[in-house]
Amino acid sequence: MFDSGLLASAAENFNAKEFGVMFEHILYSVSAFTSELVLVAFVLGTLLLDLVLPLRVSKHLAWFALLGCLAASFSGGHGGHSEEGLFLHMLANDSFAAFFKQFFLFGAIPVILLSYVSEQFDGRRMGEYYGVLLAAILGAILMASATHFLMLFMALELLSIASYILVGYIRRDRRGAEAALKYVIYGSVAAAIMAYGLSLFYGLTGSAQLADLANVTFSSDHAVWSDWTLKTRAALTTLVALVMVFMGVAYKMSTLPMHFWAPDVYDGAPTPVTAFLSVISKAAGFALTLRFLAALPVENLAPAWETIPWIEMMIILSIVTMTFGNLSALWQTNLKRMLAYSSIAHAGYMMMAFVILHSTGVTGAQALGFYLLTYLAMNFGAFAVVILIENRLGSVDLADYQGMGRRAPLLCACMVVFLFSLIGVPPTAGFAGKWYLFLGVIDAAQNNAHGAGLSTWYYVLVFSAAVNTGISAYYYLNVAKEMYLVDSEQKESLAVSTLGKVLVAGLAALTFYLFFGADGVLQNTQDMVFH
Amino acid sequence: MSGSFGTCFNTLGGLLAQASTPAAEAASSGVGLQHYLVISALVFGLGLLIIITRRSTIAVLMGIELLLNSAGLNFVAFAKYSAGTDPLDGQIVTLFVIVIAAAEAALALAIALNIFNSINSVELDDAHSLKG
Amino acid sequence: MIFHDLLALSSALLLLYLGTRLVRVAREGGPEAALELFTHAMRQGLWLAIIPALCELYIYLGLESRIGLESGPLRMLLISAFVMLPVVLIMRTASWIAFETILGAAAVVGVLREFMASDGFGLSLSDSRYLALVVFATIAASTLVVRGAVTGWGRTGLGVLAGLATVGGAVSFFSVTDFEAACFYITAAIAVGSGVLILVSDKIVHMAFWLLASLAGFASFYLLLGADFLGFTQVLVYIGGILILFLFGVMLTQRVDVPLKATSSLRVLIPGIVIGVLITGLLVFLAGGNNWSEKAAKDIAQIGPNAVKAAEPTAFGLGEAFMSTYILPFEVVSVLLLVAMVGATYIARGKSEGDSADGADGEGGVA
Amino acid sequence: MLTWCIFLPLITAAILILIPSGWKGLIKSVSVIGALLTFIVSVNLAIDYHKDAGDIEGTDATTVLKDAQETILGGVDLKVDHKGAEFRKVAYPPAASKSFNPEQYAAAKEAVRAFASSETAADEVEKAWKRALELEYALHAPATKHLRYTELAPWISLFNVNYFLAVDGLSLPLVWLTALLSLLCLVYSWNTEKGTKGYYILFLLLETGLLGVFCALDFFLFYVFWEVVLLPMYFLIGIWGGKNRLYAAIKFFIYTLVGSVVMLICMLVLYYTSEPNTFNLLSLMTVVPGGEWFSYGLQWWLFLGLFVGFAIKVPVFPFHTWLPDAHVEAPTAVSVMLAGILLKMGGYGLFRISYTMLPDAAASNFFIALLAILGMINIVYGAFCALAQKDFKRLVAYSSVSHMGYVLLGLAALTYYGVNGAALQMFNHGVSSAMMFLLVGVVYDRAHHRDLTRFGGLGLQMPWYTGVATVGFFASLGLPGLNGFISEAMCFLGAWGGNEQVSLVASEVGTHGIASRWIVVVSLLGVILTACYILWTIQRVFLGQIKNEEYKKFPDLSFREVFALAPLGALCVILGVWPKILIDFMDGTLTTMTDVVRSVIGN
Repeated sequence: MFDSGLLASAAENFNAKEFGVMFEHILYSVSAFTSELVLVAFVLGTLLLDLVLPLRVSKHLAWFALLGCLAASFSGGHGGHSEEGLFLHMLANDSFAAFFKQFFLFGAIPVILLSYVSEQFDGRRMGEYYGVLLAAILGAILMASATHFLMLFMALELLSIASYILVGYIRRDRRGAEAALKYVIYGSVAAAIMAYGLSLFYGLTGSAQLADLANVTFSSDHAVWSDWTLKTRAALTTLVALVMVFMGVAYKMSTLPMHFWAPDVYDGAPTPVTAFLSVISKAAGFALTLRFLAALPVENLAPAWETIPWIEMMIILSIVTMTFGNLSALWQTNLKRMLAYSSIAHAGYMMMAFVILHSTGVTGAQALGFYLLTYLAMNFGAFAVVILIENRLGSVDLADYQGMGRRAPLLCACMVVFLFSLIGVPPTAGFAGKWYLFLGVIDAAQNNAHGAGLSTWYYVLVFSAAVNTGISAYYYLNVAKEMYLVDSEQKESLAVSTLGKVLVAGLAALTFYLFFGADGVLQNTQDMVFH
Repeated sequence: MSGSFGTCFNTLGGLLAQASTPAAEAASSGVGLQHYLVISALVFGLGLLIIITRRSTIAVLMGIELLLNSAGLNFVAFAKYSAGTDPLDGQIVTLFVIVIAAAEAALALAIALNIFNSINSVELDDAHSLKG
Repeated sequence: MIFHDLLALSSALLLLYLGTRLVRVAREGGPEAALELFTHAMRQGLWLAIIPALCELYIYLGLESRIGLESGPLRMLLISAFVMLPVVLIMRTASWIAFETILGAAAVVGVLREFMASDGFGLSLSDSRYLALVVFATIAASTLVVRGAVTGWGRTGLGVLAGLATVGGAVSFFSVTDFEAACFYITAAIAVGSGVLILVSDKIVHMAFWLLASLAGFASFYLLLGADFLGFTQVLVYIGGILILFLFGVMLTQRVDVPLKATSSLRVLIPGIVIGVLITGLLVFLAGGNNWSEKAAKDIAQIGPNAVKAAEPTAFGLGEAFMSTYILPFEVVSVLLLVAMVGATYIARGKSEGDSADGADGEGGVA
Repeated sequence: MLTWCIFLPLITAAILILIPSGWKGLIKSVSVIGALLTFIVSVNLAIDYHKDAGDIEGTDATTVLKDAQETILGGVDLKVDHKGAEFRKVAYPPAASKSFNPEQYAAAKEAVRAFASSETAADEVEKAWKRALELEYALHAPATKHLRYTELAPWISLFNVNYFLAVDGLSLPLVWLTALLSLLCLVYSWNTEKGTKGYYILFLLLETGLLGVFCALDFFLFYVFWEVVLLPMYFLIGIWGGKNRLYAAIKFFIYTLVGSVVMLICMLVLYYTSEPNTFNLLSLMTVVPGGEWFSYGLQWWLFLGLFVGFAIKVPVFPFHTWLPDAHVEAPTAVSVMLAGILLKMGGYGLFRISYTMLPDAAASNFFIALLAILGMINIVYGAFCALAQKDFKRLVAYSSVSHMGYVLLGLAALTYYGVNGAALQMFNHGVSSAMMFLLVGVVYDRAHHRDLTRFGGLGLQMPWYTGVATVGFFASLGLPGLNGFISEAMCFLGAWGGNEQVSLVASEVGTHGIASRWIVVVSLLGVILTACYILWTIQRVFLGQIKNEEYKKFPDLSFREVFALAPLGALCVILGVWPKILIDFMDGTLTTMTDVVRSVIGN
């Protein structure tokens, strides 16, 4: 039975030489993949260590996970670039991927520290938490570098599945459980729709590679191109596929039309997880989308793409998203919900990066990368303050922040920095981030980066963003108002752990640094490209 | 209701007839790419309708499985019929999609069980403590 | 190959055993007992991990023997042992279930294939797919009939009508002559018809049954498309795994005989349905009406000199692809499964040791 | 020196952070010392200003810019000695022609690239040349010859943002006024008990921002300082303000923020349209007016955008509603800064940026008419509103709206008299409105209300106060002999066309537009109304019988109050009698500016 004729014939077809070449490539890929392998090792390590450690030590696995991030960050593979990417076109090996790899590993550190200082997890085994968190980071890294539909989908699912667990980590908490349920249901629907969209693209291009998206064709040699309805239909299919894929990633980015989960899930999830979702998960979605859009033909070379007004669509979505987020945030009295809507609004700002992908000055990748860095500093900072205060008060209601300026002077001073940064006022990181986005859009408008007809669209976009900045000031300042401008009877000061203080102060310093040191940071992101 | 379905199928038949291309006609059997695509699109729509009309978590999950299956069928059909594709590529994608669907379903059910412990229901409408 | 098949078959049997145990315990001791057993099995499952690891090693060795001992493959083995395997092995400890099912499917395919090769029924290789198709079509159709007979023909009839309409429409429009087309239209009727029935059923258990039929239909489609391994995986993972999971979910959370509630407000429901129908229409329109790029007709013809090649089992090709082009997804999916399993067991497990906070913080917790 | 001037308050604030909040005496002393040092530095600036005036070639701005050019080009690998005339001849013609000519620019670029020692260095050379050319444009800006104390250092190299400071006759008086008012306010606020440390830190931060705005010559830097002012102001109003402070603070913040974000967009458009791309205000002053790409249409939109940004700050009529709220709620010292300096930021922006950079739009009938009419509305409407107020502070606030209208009117006139008058009016309003707010503060501290109808007869009780107050109020009224009269008269004269040049508002060009002399006539109504509300106020507060027994216990001015009020009163008199000391500073700068705009009209 062993040497059946069938297998023998299959073996004959097997080309050992080709296999050798492929194998060399895989070896090469593994050597460029060390960060991720280290991360996987730490995922397993965290899970296994938790089995042997006593409960009271379990909390300190945070330091082990932190070590994992640092180790992965420093064990980054060689920076070389190969035509084939990694693992035979599965992953890109470009500076964009490298930037986001470091971004996620670096961004994981505040998340871990936030989880460590948060008292929501007290008395709970934390092995699974940190293990799953690291796996989520792995998913995010893969999302930023995936160039194959399968890899892209799988990375997205890895991040999603890990996030579902993190959201529902406090099991018997009804709000947490509800948040997890909503997240998993809507998330699965979004992912399934995206899978269908990807399958349509697969059919359109005959390839599962992102790089082949430009080859969208609808005809072989026997095509009936004279039939205009067929042509329209072809474009319509491309559009439908694009919209479906966008639904999947929009879910991660929490932009319209897939934003509706965000407030509930942000509210119900443990606060460190909310911070994670609002920065890391969102950033991963943006990285993926940017790579996807970057693969679309620039000069509308492919016949089917010329009728797809995707830039206009993105501009409209961006405007709608930021306006929706800001207007909804105005009425919130719960700080976590407010930050959720604010994160929708910021997603709207970040979407501006999509429409300046091919600009000459500030490219979309650069502007987005920098904005995400600033968002990381300021949003994690804001969440850190929320968590530290939640530890003491057990509440995230805005009303409970009255007079907090005197009770926790350092926290609130830093919170003011974060809030002003979120508004986008200099000299804070938020301004620098918005600055580069605006700069990019106006550059694109001036130099007609994407075709002459778009200038007006760009100006409308940047003007809406400006107006939105004004709107957003209201609710961010509302927090500052409660903390400083309103007096309360509660006078005793809040006891905050030293680590918490250091973390908040560090993030505040980073918020300033990203303004004053923006030059240096940007020099590093300047050569960010896709291969 | 059955009347409307009948209409739907008649339309479908019409589309199929219109869609048959020289390539499909040349094949010996009448079954071509479009046939599979139409089925997959129909099932996708059914899944979508289930998700829209049902409020029970488990029923919604069933709808999601239908969506994923229709995507999988698309991949396999395209892989077989589309120009320039290796049939195995599409199959592998579908294979992984199945595995991921399994993982997702397992997790989603675990979460549903968990919420069942809290509110004694798995109806999405009953999960309403987060509002505002 | 027999060693591989046996190993995989044994795992599949084990799984089957566990499944039946679970069902029995659930019936006798109620959901809690089943859950406990489930958790227990999960923990005990660690030792089982050795099986897929061995299988993998075996696959490597198999490749080795086929291409001769050259430097490349040898290095691959070494790398597997020193770099990938430890990682892979530990990953697999947790993700055994899914892999067992896949390998179990491989086992079934393998056995079937060997059986055909030995000319047991006197059938040619290409016929095996039709055989399988007929098997599944029969399963699905009989489910339909049995369900109709047991629970009345009201909604069932609707599904049957829909199915018949498809078949009838197809027959009248295309004058179906050959066997494959017949298979396709029957399968389509099953898949779409049961899909409609899921939509209109008002009891959750009925829905699960119709889902089974629909998924079986998809398995048949895969077989029709020449994806034998995929077809069997569909059966094993979906019908053997996911569906059982659903039934568990149903058993643990719902009273099966109570009709389901529809969406609470019509204001949401009606636009929802309209949009859903419109989207469906659009997709069908695009799917049927596009000039999709297709392969030359001769490549897809099932007769002629290419017939045998076209009907080849795909397991070998898939295995090769897993170990080369798709090695990364193959490894990443194990992390994914690990995470999903860790998460599922963590979230679903009841109050247990080392988790004292759980009892305290549950606001709405039910004892 | 400017850097010291700007950052001394910030350094003082940093020192304050280290002092425990309980040591209030030390905190106050340190901050007053810091403000005093800043003031001394600013006085020094003013004294040295005229030293090398008139020697156009030798001004330090020219030297600094040329030095910077040398440094940039010195860092590049050139085939020939780049200091040589040959390189210059090739490199700078685009700037010398004072208008942007694409062919010339491209030719110069090619020629410059040829100077590179190697093919790979060419990009480097081109980049350096662009930066040097940008500075060359700056050298050719007419405004450059009046600049003093120039400081130039690269900051964000990626977008060529520089740390570029200098003052000229327009900004120096405002810098000086800022330093003075800050010092006086810090002394005046000596009694602040609530959150002393925070108050002083924020106040000093505010001072840094304000000084920075007036000194910055890089648009980016300007914007950063502009926004830095927001934060302390928000908290100063919000924490130390009156009953309705929350509303006032947020309204102030959002109004200003929206304006400045619109300004940001205009700034980015300017950056990308200029070639080479620059934020340097001086370069833009050369590039934009002559630039082929800055068509009239684009300039028009930019002017509008910038005008919205500045008009909110001024505040101009439809955008003025934040002002009364903010003023009424803010504590006295903050009101002083708000009226005295913050409003001037808007006016300063119009002078420095809109007019000098976008002369085509500034000289267009539309904007002349718009500014003139808005100025008229501000004057009359503000005065009417003031007339209707019962709240003392609100009255003063509306008087600010009215007075800032003169600035617009003077600017729109585009005559030497008008523009000088507008600039002078900014300074004078800074002095007199600051004084009025302090005066209101004095009486509020005693009576704890500001209801005009409940005052009366304070003149008998507090003679010194009444004396000082009369000076302040009459200055505001525009009584001849006090400072307000001079600037208002100049504005009206300029607008009427009473100077050697015919005013645009009334000229033949103007008659094509909406504007003409009736605007001036209507505006003159404002003077009468001002006299009405000022005199009525004096009557209601100081004259007659003491209405309330409590008022009899009021002490007269304390030393602290005298310290704050006396210098301002003195200034009112001095500038009223001898305005030349200030006009000497301003005239050169403003004449140049006016010439730039007027030269466009001729075309």
